[in-house]
Amino acid sequence: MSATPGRIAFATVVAFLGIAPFLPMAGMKQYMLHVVIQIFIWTFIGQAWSLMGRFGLVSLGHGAFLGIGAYATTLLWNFYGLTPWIGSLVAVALAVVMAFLVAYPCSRFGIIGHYFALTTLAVGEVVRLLIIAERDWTGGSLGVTLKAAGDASFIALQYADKQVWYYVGLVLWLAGLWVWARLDRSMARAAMEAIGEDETAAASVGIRVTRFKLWLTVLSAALTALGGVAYAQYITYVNPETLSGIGVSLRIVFAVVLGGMYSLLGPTVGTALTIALSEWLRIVFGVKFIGMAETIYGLLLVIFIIFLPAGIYGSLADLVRRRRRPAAAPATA
Amino acid sequence: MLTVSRLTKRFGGFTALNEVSFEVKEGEILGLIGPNGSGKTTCFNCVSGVLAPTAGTIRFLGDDIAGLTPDRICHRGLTRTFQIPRPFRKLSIADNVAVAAHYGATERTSEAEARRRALQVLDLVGLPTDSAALPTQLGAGGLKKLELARALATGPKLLLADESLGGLDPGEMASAADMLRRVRGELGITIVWVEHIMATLMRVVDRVVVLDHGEKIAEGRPRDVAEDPRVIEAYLGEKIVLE
Amino acid sequence: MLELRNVTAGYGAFTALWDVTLAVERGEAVAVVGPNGAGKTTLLRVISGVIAPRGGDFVFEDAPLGGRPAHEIVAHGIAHVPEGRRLFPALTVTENLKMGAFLRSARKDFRDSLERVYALFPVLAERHRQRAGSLSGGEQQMLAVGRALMSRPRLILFDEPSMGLAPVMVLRLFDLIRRVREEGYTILIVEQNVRQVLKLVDRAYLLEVGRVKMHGRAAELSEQDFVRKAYVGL
Amino acid sequence: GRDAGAQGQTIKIGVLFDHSGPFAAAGSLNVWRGAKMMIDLTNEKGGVLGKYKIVQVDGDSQSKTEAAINEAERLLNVEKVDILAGVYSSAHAVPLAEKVDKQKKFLWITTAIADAVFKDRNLQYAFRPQTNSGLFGEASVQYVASHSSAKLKRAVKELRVAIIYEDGPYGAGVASSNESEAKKQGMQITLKEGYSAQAPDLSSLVTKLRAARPDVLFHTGYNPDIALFLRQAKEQGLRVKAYIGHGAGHSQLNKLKEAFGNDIEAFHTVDPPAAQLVDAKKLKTGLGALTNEMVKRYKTFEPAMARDAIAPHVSMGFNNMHVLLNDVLPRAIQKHGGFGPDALAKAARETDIPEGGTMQGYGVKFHPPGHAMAGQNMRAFAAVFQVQEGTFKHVFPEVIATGAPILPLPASSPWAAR
Amino acid sequence: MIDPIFLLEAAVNGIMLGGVLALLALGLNLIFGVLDVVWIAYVDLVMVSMYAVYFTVMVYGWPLWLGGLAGVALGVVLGLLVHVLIITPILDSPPVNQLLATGGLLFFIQSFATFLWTTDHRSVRIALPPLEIAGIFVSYARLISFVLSIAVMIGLYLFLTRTYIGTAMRAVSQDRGAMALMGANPQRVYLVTSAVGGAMAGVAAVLLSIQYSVHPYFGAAFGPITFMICVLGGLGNMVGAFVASFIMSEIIAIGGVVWSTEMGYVIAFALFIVMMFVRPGGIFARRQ
Ligand SMILES: Nc1ncnc2c1ncn2[C@@H]1O[C@H](COP(=O)(O)OP(=O)(O)OP(=O)(O)O)[C@@H](O)[C@H]1O
Ligand SMILES: Nc1ncnc2c1ncn2[C@@H]1O[C@H](COP(=O)(O)OP(=O)(O)OP(=O)(O)O)[C@@H](O)[C@H]1O
Ligand SMILES: [Mg+2]
Ligand SMILES: [Mg+2]
Repeated sequence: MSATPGRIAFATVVAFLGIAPFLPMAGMKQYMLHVVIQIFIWTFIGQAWSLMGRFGLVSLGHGAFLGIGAYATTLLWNFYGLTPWIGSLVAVALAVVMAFLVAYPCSRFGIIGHYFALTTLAVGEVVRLLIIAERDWTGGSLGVTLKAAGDASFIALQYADKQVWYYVGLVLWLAGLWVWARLDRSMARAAMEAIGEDETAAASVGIRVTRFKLWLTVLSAALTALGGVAYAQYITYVNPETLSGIGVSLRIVFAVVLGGMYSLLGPTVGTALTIALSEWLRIVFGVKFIGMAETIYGLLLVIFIIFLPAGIYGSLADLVRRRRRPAAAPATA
Repeated sequence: MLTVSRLTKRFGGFTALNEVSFEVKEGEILGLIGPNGSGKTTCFNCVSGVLAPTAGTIRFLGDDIAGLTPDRICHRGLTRTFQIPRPFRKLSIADNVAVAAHYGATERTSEAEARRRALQVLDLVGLPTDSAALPTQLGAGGLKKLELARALATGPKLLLADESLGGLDPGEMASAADMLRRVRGELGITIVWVEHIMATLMRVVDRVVVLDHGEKIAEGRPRDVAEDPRVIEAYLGEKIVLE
Repeated sequence: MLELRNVTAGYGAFTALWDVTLAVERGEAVAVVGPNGAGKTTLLRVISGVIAPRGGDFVFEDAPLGGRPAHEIVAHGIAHVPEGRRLFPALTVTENLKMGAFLRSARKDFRDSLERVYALFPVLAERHRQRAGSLSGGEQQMLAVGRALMSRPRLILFDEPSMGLAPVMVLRLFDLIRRVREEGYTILIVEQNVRQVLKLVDRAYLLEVGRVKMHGRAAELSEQDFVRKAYVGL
Repeated sequence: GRDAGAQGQTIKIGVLFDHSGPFAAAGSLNVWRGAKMMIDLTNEKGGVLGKYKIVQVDGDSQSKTEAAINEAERLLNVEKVDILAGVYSSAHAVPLAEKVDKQKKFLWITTAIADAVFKDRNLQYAFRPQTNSGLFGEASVQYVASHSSAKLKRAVKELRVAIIYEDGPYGAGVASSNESEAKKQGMQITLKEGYSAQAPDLSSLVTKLRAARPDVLFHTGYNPDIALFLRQAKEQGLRVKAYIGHGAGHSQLNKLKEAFGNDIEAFHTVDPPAAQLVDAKKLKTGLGALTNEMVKRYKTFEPAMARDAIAPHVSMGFNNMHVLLNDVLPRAIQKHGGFGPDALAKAARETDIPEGGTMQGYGVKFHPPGHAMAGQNMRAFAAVFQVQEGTFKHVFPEVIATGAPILPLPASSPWAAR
Repeated sequence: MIDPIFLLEAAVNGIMLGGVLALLALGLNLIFGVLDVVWIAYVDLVMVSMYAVYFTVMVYGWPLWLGGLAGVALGVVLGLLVHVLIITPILDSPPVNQLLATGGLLFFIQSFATFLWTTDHRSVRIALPPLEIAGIFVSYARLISFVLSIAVMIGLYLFLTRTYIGTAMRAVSQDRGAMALMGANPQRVYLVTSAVGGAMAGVAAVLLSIQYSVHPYFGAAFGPITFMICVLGGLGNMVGAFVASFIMSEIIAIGGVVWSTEMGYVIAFALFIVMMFVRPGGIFARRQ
């Protein structure tokens, strides 16, 4: 019982935790910090997404929850001076209501697979369009800036110092890992897998399909909204394009699938890789070959997905597993 | 225990079940037979909540359960197997059963308890208890057993078994029939059983209900039904001899 | 006509067939029987090309077909009625039958073949516009058999065709297979209904845990005490 | 790169524009070219004050806000640029200005015009020599008003106008100033409507416009949407007396010509004046030569383009960079001891260039801290351009006018009301 | 409040827009239906074909019909390439992977187009006169694409229901293995499907070229709405997609006149969501 992928993952996390708190102090560059913070926050969001995604509930509309989270706290703070600590509760509550509105009919009427993906995609678009249409409040596609509250304010949850955000991000990331692992080890996982495969059969052995799907969607939406709050507080600016709609939804899904949505560290690896890759490519190519950076980015995404179908982390983990136990590969009949 | 009265199910213009009524008594094994397409599976689908009936009432232990969702009905103690097995392919065989034991029971059991129960049931139906094996490795017979195991793991009071022996070899069939008898005898589970293999079915069941074209055409003790000319013409094709 | 010599096959690391040698002569009907998991389905899959054999020779009408893909093997005149029917659930009954006649050589006789199938299974004619997925289990089985006949094969592989059929239909099915046979088709059939099938076929093979345990003339085989007890006994 | 000896002798400027994505073709690239030409020119002359060489570090915002923010972070914190300059899109400028200001870094906005960038934010380190969107909307309405009764044969109070705009900050900003100015003038606004720049179909907007029967149509948009709109308007029979665009897509003359040929005769756009169209005699001496230099250098990018057809965006990049390199920077170094953010900000606040003092004609003086628009150039103005015989002419305001306005749309125009 | 003639005009325009959308939806839906893979980058393939039309006609001076043929041919080639290079290796992967592989392709095509052709907008300039009937203006270009899309759709319908290969395309989507047992090479069926889907993209490109300018981000404008039409009509359901195109376009057109362009879309998308709940399998699905 030595090196199972689970153990390796656990060891990696522990090792990282050992050094993580000290990283910023070692004089990490501001820009590096900025990138790492983004990785933390987007990983958290990716983890939230993968809670659903891994059971076949592929949502392409998580931008909606993200946007609701970010906009709710921002607007409450700007218009009513309500602290984000309470605002985020409101945001989560709103996201939960929204998730309920989407998930209830979806699970009740058996909207699954591609239909679910595209329905949620439409939901994301509707939220984005509504944010734009309600421009008196939301600033339309211009977005809104958080009303400034000085360089560091606990009440307003605004800190100009990136080190603070580094720790916030770290905590979020750990929380995401914890939720993921909790779910993974429970019988609920088996129930969700069953639902993902065959809802009728699952219901027939007593699994409460509707309730499970609702619960999971709500959990995922709530966490996503929290991620949205964190991102908005960090960037201090929200706009519909970055926080809602198809673009951001796809970006979340991409990162997770790339890392591997069936494994604990998949979302982390995927998010870190996509963010680092796009930053790196942009810097390498700069304005010399316009479009080349994104071209290579797209190409790499395609190649990764073709050759590492279980995601980068997932495929590595599989490899380790296979080495240890050369089991029968499932044949396709 | 189960009273089905005037159950009707239409698909578009086609009537699959037409005012079918029958009763299942506690502790019996009731055979439900009929030609292909006569509505047996549809009847199971309506009773187990997979399909909503067009009309009619279904009373189970005194309550009307028509139109409830399958999970609710399962929690009340009524489970079914599927004619064409529908295993959860990504879950191991043991997990397939354990998940049913955990979520299907009338009273929620702990996860550890559910796993223990799953092993017992697997043992009962004669599947390997090796926890890691996947259902893809099972042949037709194994899948049928898994169906049965999953249904039994929910701890039902009434089991609807849809062609649980189809595809088993004669040896297996004999032991499976035996097992059904034990399920009734030792676990006290009432069974409604759909099967086309008369030689086996007729020896095990207490009573038989015969459907044809969505209507009940006969009901009674196996021996009597086997001699009913309508049943012979519509279903059996030849006179069968029950020893 | 069909000859398998020392064929070995399996799934991943698992070997389901060991050194199987088997022959079917033109115009013959041959049964393969054996307990669950013996490898009967695997054997048929190898012949129809769904899985490639790991070793051994496989010759059909003098053409070595071992390892050829399924669609080529069909073109050589082997049709397979697979276990679990494998219909196209969203297509209508007629369309399923049409797909059975997909081969270029079968298309020109489509009308004719269709009529023959409808004559054999009048229910299918009645339901010819219904989606295959909503047919009853037995109706689906008929459709699967009908579909295989549409390609006008010379050798038909049946994998437990009677599974799920009402007794009256089983009688008709065996009757039908007998008629199919009399029309000159060669038949290789896997069945659990050993008693019935041994009456139908000329010869039979008994497969157990992936190996041919016994083979011989059907009548002789059903006399064997051992077979009798295990498979015909009921 | 820098060599060791010249450490203190180089000034690093981060130049942030959209090189890819939809904004690139809508003007961003042209501004970048202008800015680059000015930096090269300065370096060829030995640098700022003859000894401080400029090192230009480019960033690509990819027409995406988050990319703009990330690039800004990188330029400021990794490349450690002394000055961040550029920013095409108002959507990017709004969050950037705030963030950069918080970090106490110097930001020089050459292009993005939305009022919202500065309005009520009291920024200390961000400056914009460029006009703001409020002025755009006002200029065009004033232009129409001044010719209403004489040329359009309608009293100003009876003039029916419609305002349509892409719903981003740019379009929305211009449109709202269109609206308030038109109200002030007493015009009848028959329709005001935004649309998404990515809308695949604008025919219902055209239908609505036809129902509203405006005499004058004010339009603010990028490029694909303008082309789509004009095409559908033509096919669906929308006819007006005057059509006035506002910058961005409407200023990319060659793109419009490619799609519509000579049909675009007598179209208008509003933008800061294009240097090459301004009468050099009305400006401070020497600026005319600078303009010629710009036109000459632009030939390397677009060899075939006529002088007068060059988009005003080139001037924005060239001229505003000129102000930075030749006014603000020298003063910061000489008077405030270097080019740190504080020295630069102080120097910028002291900038006082009178009208006629820049190649584009406007003067430069920034609103002081505490003002609602602190950091905005109070002396900037917008010019109305018209397409005449295939090139741009300034037609408003009078001081820089180089042609007489053609109003109403000539009968040859497919959009002309008869 | 608004003159009914304008509402009528909006309705007519809606129908015309529907023609354009139907054309896009048909090809995408065909691939959807057969391969069970969502080609997120479908509209971007259309964009590439539009460039082909632009370059052949405007730069090399070919006549429009020849440039059009080139566009369709390129569509076919692209369809085949996408299938062979991207889809074939991941046919057995989970749907989300397939979705994202083509999503990556979308990034790739957009950026590579930027790299090759910059972000300039390019239009094929052809002068079609306005068409006025009883005070209602109709666009010629749209009329043409409307008529053509109906013709193409009828052709496609006949192809899918009457021919062997057409039926096989529908069958293979349900059970690939079984189709092999029928003597059809599933790979070949897939290739034919991708080629036909690509050809549809090519036809759409030609008809779009005479109405829109092309640029690397062209796909963003038509992508989402095209997907929604496919789902609304029922994935793989050709007639459904066709009707759904017109429903969506009518809402956008009339909603755009009565409220605003933006609200037209909001209503269309909202209706889409509601319809998903009322008829999850698309408007023509049989409720089970
Ligand atoms: N969803 C459906 N839509 C339309 N018709 C259906 C549907 N489900 C079943 N049917 C039809 O209803 C009839 C009864 O089907 P059912 O599956 O209940 O038969 P069965 O008695 O179980 O037959 P078998 O013994 O062959 O399994 C059949 O004719 C079948 O075609
Ligand atoms: N796809 C597969 N992957 C792995 N193992 C398989 C697969 N299919 C079958 N097997 C294994 O191969 C062996 C032979 O299976 P096969 O299906 O050929 O048996 P069979 O004789 O047809 O049984 P049955 O009577 O149950 O249909 C079994 O042990 C089974 O577990
Ligand atoms: Mg049945
Ligand atoms: Mg088998």
